[in-house]
Amino acid sequence: MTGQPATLPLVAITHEPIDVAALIAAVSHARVGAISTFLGTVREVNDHRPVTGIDYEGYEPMAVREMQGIADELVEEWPGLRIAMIHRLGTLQVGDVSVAIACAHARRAPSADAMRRAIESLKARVPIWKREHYVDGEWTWVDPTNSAAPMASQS
Amino acid sequence: MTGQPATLPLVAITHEPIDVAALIAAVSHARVGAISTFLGTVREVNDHRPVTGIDYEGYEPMAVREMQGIADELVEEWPGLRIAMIHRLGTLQVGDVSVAIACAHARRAPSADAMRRAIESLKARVPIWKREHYVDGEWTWVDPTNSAAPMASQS
Amino acid sequence: MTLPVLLFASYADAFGARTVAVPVTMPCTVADVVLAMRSIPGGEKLPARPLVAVNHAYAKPDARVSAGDEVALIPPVAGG
Amino acid sequence: MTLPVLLFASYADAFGARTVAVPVTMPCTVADVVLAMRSIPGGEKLPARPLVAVNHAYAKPDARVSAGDEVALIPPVAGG
Repeated sequence: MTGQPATLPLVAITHEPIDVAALIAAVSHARVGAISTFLGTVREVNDHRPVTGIDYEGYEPMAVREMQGIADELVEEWPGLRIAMIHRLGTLQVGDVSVAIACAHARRAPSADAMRRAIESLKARVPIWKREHYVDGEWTWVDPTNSAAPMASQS
Repeated sequence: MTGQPATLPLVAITHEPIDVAALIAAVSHARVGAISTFLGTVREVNDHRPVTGIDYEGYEPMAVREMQGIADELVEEWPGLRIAMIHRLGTLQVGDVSVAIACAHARRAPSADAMRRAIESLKARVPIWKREHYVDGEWTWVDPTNSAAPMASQS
Repeated sequence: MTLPVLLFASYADAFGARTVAVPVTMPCTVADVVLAMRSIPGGEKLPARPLVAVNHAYAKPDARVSAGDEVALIPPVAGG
Repeated sequence: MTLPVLLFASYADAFGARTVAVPVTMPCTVADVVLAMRSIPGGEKLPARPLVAVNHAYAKPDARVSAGDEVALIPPVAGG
């Protein structure tokens, strides 16, 4: 932050609930005609198992660096793109927002395409992990590369 | 509304500022893992002409019916989709939100794809029109089918 | 009889009215309504095939129009 | 010397620690670090080619590791 309402790209890791309205406000601008926003939320069921909550863990300095890299790549592809992305860590409950991405542009196609690319890139390379807790007391570190047989699981 | 917080699909025309947070809340649910939101905002420049404001006019009962039709088609294509779409009419200033669409689903691809389809369909067939007012006092009914030479223009 | 046809945006400007009374013989088609509107002052500004809605739904040129139907001309839409 | 390597999530569980001291001869490569870790209790649970970060950036197996570098093993990511 340098005195303006928000320095963009805005990337952040937080341990508090995400303020979606503030994220949208950060990318809003008189030159913007479209704002596409993605919110990831904790579901009550994953892979048919009832989930009671999720612990998100991150390698914070690297996560911020990767998110910044993603944002820079998107701005390079779509000049004028205004992007904000924030990921929450810690223990989240069902319904909580874990990640929020807002992409604003003069036109809707770049806004929507950048938003989609941002969440796909974040899921592919930002060093964040989640441990799902189930109703039966078991928990698993989610491994998207091997969803049929989680790598680590214990009761 | 039938006693629940929101009956979905939620489609509406409003003459007041759009409450984006309420729209997102309407589609939120414990079974939802992804919420994609699109906001259309009034830009200060369109086709290189400085814009001072926009009057949105709609054929309201038909606009609601078309929006309902779009929502129903999207739910049919992506079962479980939770969708809310609202368009504002009246005189808007630069930066104001003219349309908001929120699409929630268990998974992010249907959420994002439905959001994109919703705004494209809305722009293609919902009977709403906009008259742009320019700095020089002129105004034009925007005609997306003929953006190089607007059909009606007068000072 | 005359059929009231709703007008919006640039079409309302063209006819200088939000509704125009169109002389038609019932029953008729959407195409008949549009044709009759071309003889009304402002009708010369209509495009070759303007969109028409009957009872809040887009209707094809050969769609039937009956007394009591709500008919509207739909200029190129520009929502969003 | 020993190089401290940061661990997270399932890898931290495998080694029972958030950091493990890995015996290596400097200078070495990322692959050397991973190989040395396989001899440490818990190392047998590592996949064939675990991702490694050096100074907060993904690094290839042949990337050089120097004293003072921040090295971390990166389990399959699952953000979002």
